[in-house]
Amino acid sequence: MADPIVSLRKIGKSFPGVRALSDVSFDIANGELHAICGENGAGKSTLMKILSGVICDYDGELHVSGQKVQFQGTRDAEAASISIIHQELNLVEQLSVAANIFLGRELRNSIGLRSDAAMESAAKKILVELETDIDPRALAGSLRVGDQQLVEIAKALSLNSQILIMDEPTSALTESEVARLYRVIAKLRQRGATILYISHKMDEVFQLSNRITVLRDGCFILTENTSDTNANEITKWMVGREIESLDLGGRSAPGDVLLEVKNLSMAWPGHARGYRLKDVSFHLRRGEVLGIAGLMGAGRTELMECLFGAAEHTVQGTLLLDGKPYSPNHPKEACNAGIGLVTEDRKRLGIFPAMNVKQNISICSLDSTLLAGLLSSKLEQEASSSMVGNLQVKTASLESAITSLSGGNQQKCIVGRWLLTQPKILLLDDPTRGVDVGAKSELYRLINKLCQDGLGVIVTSSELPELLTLSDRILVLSEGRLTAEFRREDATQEKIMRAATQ
Amino acid sequence: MNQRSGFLAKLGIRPNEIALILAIVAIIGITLGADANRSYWFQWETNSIEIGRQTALLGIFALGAMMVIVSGGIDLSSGSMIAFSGTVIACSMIYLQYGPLGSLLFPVVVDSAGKSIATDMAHAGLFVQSLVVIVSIAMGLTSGFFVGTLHAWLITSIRLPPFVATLSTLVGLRSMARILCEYTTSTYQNSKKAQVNIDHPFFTWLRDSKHVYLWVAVFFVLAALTWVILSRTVLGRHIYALGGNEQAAKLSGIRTDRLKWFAYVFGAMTASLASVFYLANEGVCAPVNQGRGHELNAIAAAVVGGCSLQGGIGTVTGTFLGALFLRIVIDSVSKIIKSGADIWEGLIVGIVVVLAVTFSQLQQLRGSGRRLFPGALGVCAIITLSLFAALIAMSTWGEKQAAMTMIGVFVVLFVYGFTEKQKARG
Amino acid sequence: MNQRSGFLAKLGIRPNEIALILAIVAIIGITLGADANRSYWFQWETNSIEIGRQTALLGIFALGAMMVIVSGGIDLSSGSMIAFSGTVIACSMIYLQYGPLGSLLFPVVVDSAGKSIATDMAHAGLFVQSLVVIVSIAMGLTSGFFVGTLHAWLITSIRLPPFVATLSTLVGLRSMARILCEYTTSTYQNSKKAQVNIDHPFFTWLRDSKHVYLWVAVFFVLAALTWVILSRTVLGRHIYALGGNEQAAKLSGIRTDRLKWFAYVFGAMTASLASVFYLANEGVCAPVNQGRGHELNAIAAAVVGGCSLQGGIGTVTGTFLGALFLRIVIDSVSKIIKSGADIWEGLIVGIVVVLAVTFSQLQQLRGSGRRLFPGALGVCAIITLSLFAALIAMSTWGEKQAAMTMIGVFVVLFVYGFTEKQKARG
Amino acid sequence: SEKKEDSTVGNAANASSNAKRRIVFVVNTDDPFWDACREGLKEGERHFKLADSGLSASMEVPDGSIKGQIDRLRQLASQSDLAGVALSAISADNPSIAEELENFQKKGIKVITVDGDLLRTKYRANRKYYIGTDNETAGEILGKAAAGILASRNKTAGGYAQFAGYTDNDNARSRMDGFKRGVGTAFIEKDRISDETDRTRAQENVRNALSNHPDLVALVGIWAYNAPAIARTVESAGVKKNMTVVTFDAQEAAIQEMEKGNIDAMLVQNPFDMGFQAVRLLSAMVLNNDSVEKEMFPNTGTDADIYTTGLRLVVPNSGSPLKAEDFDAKVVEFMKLDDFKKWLTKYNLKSS
Ligand SMILES: Nc1ncnc2c1ncn2[C@@H]1O[C@H](COP(=O)(O)OP(=O)(O)OP(=O)(O)O)[C@@H](O)[C@H]1O
Ligand SMILES: Nc1ncnc2c1ncn2[C@@H]1O[C@H](COP(=O)(O)OP(=O)(O)OP(=O)(O)O)[C@@H](O)[C@H]1O
Ligand SMILES: [Mg+2]
Ligand SMILES: [Mg+2]
Repeated sequence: MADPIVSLRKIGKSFPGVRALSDVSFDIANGELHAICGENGAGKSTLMKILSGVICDYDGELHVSGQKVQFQGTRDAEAASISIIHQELNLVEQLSVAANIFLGRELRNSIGLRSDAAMESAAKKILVELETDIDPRALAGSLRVGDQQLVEIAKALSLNSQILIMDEPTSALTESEVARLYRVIAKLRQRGATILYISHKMDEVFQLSNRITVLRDGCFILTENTSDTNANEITKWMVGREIESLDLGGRSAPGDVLLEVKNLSMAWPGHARGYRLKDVSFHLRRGEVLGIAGLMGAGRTELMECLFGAAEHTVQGTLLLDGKPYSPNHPKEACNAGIGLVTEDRKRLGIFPAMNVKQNISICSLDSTLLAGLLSSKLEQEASSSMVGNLQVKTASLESAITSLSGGNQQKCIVGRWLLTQPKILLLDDPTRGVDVGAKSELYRLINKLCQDGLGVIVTSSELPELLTLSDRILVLSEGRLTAEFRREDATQEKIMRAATQ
Repeated sequence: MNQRSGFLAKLGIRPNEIALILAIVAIIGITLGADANRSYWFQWETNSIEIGRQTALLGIFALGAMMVIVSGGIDLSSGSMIAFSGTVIACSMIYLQYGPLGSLLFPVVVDSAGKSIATDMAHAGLFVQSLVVIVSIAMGLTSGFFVGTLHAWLITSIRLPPFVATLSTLVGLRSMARILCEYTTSTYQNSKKAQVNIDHPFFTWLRDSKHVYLWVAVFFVLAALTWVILSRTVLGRHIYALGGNEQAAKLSGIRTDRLKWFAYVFGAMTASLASVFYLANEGVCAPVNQGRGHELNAIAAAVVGGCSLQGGIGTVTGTFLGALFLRIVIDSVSKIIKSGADIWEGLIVGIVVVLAVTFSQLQQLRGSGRRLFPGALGVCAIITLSLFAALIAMSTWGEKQAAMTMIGVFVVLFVYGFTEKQKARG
Repeated sequence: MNQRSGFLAKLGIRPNEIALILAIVAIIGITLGADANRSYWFQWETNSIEIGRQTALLGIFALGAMMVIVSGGIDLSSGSMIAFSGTVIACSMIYLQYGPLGSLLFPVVVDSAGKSIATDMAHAGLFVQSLVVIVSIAMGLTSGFFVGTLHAWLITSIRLPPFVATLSTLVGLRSMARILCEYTTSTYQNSKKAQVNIDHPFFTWLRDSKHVYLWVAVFFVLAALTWVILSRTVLGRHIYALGGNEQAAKLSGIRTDRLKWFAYVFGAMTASLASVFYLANEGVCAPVNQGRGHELNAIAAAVVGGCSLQGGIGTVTGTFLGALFLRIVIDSVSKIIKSGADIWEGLIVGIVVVLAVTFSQLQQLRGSGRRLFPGALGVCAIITLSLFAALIAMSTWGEKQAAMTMIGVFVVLFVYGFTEKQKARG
Repeated sequence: SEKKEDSTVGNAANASSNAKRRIVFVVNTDDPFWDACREGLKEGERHFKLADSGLSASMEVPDGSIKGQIDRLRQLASQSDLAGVALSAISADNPSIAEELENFQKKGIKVITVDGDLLRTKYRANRKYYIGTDNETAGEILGKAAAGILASRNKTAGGYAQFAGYTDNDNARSRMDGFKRGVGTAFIEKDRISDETDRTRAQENVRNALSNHPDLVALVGIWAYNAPAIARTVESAGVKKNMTVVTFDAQEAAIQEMEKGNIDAMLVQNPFDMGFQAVRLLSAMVLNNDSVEKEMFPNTGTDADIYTTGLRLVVPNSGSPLKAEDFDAKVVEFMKLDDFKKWLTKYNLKSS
């Protein structure tokens, strides 16, 4: 193997309470695509933050193309031709797409003033390369999660650096967009760029990477040539135990109708299409998992929000819950009616950063922790610890800050939050985004169990295989319209994609 | 200390609160030392009465400010609210006495000399007196409720930023109070007045330093109540959630609008409760400048007590200690600097607030391993600090000393900054 | 209107700015109609001069406030900064005249009558005069630089929330100014003074209404400069980014600390620039209450001009119009309500600020099909509004009219709320 | 040294070092008016050798709100080295202030009022003596002066406006009422405008008054800083020739404006003397030598407890229609500007 372009030597990093990394040492060869796998909280992002100069105080040494480096900030890293796509979105919503792409590296004109025109055209080029039609002048805030993610990617590409780090770049992308990204990656590698790629999606990892490095609990486990290994082996290394293959069969036949949706529509003022949802009708049975497929922007989130009474526009159509009419105007009413929603955008809509793990889990079910009208910390403790147990959340303690948990573990806390409310219907909007394999299978099993207890579950996902394993029926949305419905037996990825794009 | 903090932590007392307690003790100690006539020792009674009075006066609506801040908002209007509610109370009393009802409550009687006189407040029966007071104070509190509602409505329905909404009531309410005052006096006492004297026996009684314990009691009860709400009820937990992440709170099925309503009403009503004591304390209702700027003291108390203006963080204990701390500092300044203390007060309060807040987050500062005087900004900061030190020294001792101070401070800080830099390097 | 806005949009003028322009025109129209002696018409010259003077006075440091707000911070200290910098200027002038250098600059000369007198400022040569003024103003601006640095340091290195940092300077600087003033006067004019009279010919010249064009010119130049910085330079772009999402800005390798430094220094220095005109305008340096509370006017101007206190949003044009708007409103109030206008001013400013900000976001309000008077809060809000309307009506016309107003407003709003509710249902 | 003495903490230091007993003068707000008074205080302290009898005199300057003055009194009450208090009451009939003074007396601390008295009908007993001038008479005199000037400019009717920090503050109100009486019913009071002591506002107010009431013939400055505010605005509006400007107190700026001919008459109190006499009286009361009290308060009856410090009516050096003989010399001293300035320089004062 050629001498490595990046080599990590005994890298260690600890945050108050947690040791995120300890003596991680491995090499990254020039021009390879190096995948890094690990459970939530394994330390992947932390390592990448170190490598890209976001975290500057750490133990150990970092060598880039031969010589030792000690980055004082992201600028230094960029100078060393390292750029990163962060796991969490980091855009300035008030600024245009172009402005975001060139933030910190603005182009100047002859007399040293900023030249927006130049930046816009340059941005346009990159976006075209990404095969999207995002308008460089559009405000970043007006884009959807998916498009925002693409802007992040464009931003990283615009540096066209030698070493590109991608921390779960596809977590918010749908198949078609992922496919585009692959093509871009291919181009980059022709240019001879080195790519570090983090993902929880095994198929991606195996499709793209030359070599795979596995981290567990902040420790280096091993580096393997992709060709010499397989998914099960890697997951085994990640989790540190066998994951018995999921068989979600043996689920009792769906019961009577729980939720009935009759031509639900939602207006969308000031947009060509005019609506976000149009005449969507379906039903959900007790003990059934209803999957909703669709491209990014198909309106899955909106649909969920309508059912949860959180829609920001007026909604037409009728909903029947247990045969009774049900028109929620506020999430509270949805909760009372026994519906829970695990939101899509964890960072923005999920966690309470100022609260600890316990409080984050118990927030929705406080009424059940009352003693004589007052909160009982004991009951609260019990409730949340039970969830932390069931979902195997990796946390120092119930009192540690939620922000100190890794993305995936935060997600588990939020699922737990809703399970505590013992809902009749659980709406999961992309629940496994950024959740590791182990946790995923736990979630699957959990969902399964819930259904057996007669819960109705509606789940969206950016991963079709997930939907196919999970759901009894799959609805397909396309541009806010319901275009197809499949039973699990006769659903295939091809059929679904066709319906989603018609 | 660690041991203690561990123990106190069990009582739910946070490190910055311990810091405050220590600071308070320290200041009392210093004052005892520096005050030539040891009045904290020889006149501890009068002193504690005065500090108690002042702390209650500030603390009551500081609690309100804290509630609003924790819910993720800010209330700039409490100073004007005090003036407004005070005016409402005063005007209701005038109305009850001189308005249409007056003749009923205060009948014209015939005195010993046989000539008929109208009974005035002082000579009215206890029943009438208390009736008047109760009704008027009720009116004041009601006005608080409505102003709070207005805030909540402007913020939730009109979507004004809290700063803007309460900024406009800050200017609006005071002028409203003046209008009301002039109207009532000119209509019912047929002489337009910008101030109304409060000679009602109840307020006189309340003002008497023998009854200050009542002020403190009210403050304590309110504090206890607030504490229960915030740390033992669902409502309180939801308010923390609201302050922490509003959208998430809404999507967790929390009625955020109602919470805001509660928070702002609480803020405004504590202000109107405070106004009762302001009236008693000053014996006058002066819409023009009563409580003017005091909202900042309240916010300062809350912040010194550890509230985060981002919302979601803050405790009753902290706010309580914050208010006490500020009052004691102000008092001790006037004890130590015997005459002309007033021109120093602001400066010292300012410095003390900075120190308090800094101290409360010393851990994070240490932890973050960031430099205190980084780069060019650091150098300029050092120069700034030495200049201000010099300015203070100059006006205390004179110019030579000032020069020396400046050089001294500069050298010390510069050396510190330098070593710090070396550390960062190595 | 749409057409126009389309056209103006090309000029980079935003809808809320158009709204402001229209509002300004409207108010002028109303004043022309309501003001019995049509002074806007017959005395348009004096009026425009005065409005120009006032707008410049406010606008200069409103621009600073805007810069700080856009960068995601807030500066509560500008009022005190004006007093402090003013004091620094005044004290430097005293020092140069009566201090050790005095004898050089102001030699003792022999007058016609043959007896020797010390030249005073008025009789000193133009060179000396301008030297004194330039040096002093330079000192003032420098003090602004240092205070700004202090703010930036407290916020970036000590990690104080901007609100707290500038709150402490709000109280601290004023008292510092008083100390400095008393020290300088008592040392160099051996009589302790609470304020210093500004009799320097330059300031007298500047005060003259014939030279107000200069004030306006300075304001315009500063505005133009700020505009270039914010919308044509990288620095400006970074400031918007900082205000919009600090985290993202950091991760893009932007030196956020330096940006904050710039923003706060800009804020403080505009305040000290304003202080020059304050001195000229009031002809005295009065640390006790010069510019007291004016920081709020500046912030109000910025907010009315469309700045978001969350940061990242705000324009020079907006702030400019905001300042002009506020000044014109205040002026027209006093034109329309002939006598006793002062008690109404606050109320009207408050209402106007609310309306302006509401108007600027009418689109969003419409768009989101949210109700204006939802549920219990809505009902209480309606009651509140009718009560306040009644209060105003009462003090303008009397009690019967008040009752009618109250009922009227209540019915109207209630009906509106009801229909709204029906719409939301259907 | 001299300067040392003056600087704030200077006497803070020597107050605390050798535990003196203090005579404290609590004023209403920080205003140049009190600079002269402070000088008088210092002069008195020197002249009556307070140091020898273990006394010191100092001035307390609250923030101008009623609460400010009350708090300051309470703070003093909680200090044990207090011998005497002189107070310029910010509000004459404020019960809290009255009670605090009562408490002082109960503790055996000597209490007098200076410049601003308590409501004599109600709180006469709450202070022993009053030193100062009756604001109402002062106002009346200025009113007479104004009437005289107006007459000389053959203005027989018209309106006037009065400007003050707070139009309902006691000294402001009595001055205004006094003026109203003095100037007579021929002239109508158009407006009383308050500026909350904000000088920018003060100037605006004058401007607005001018444009709102075209029939104004006279402007009255009630508080010290209103004088320059009026004078300058009148000058820049170019209406000086048909506008009569009369003001209270003589700020540095006001004096200059009178020199420029922008002010027609100033009614000047004597804060310096107030300070001086306050020290004299209080020290005497503390060291209970009655001779001084007898000397200062010879007469008996209703005004047995009032010592009037001089009033001065200052007019421009030339061209003033007013004559000394028009005014009762016992009540007010008629002065040309130059004589007045001489007097100021004698005590190295800038303002009065
Ligand atoms: N800012 C922080 N403060 C405290 N602890 C942190 C912080 N960031 C990360 N951690 C901890 O470091 C560990 C590694 O976090 P990291 O985000 O690197 O995990 P990850 O592998 O990226 O997980 P995921 O796949 O969910 O993104 C986790 O245990 C997390 O709790
Ligand atoms: N913030 C936004 N501003 C403008 N349009 C939006 C916004 N968010 C969503 N949309 C539009 O609403 C529709 C639904 O978007 P949304 O992202 O909710 O779809 P989705 O199916 O939930 O996609 P995903 O859940 O994968 O992000 C899309 O057509 C999108 O263009
Ligand atoms: Mg990660
Ligand atoms: Mg979605």
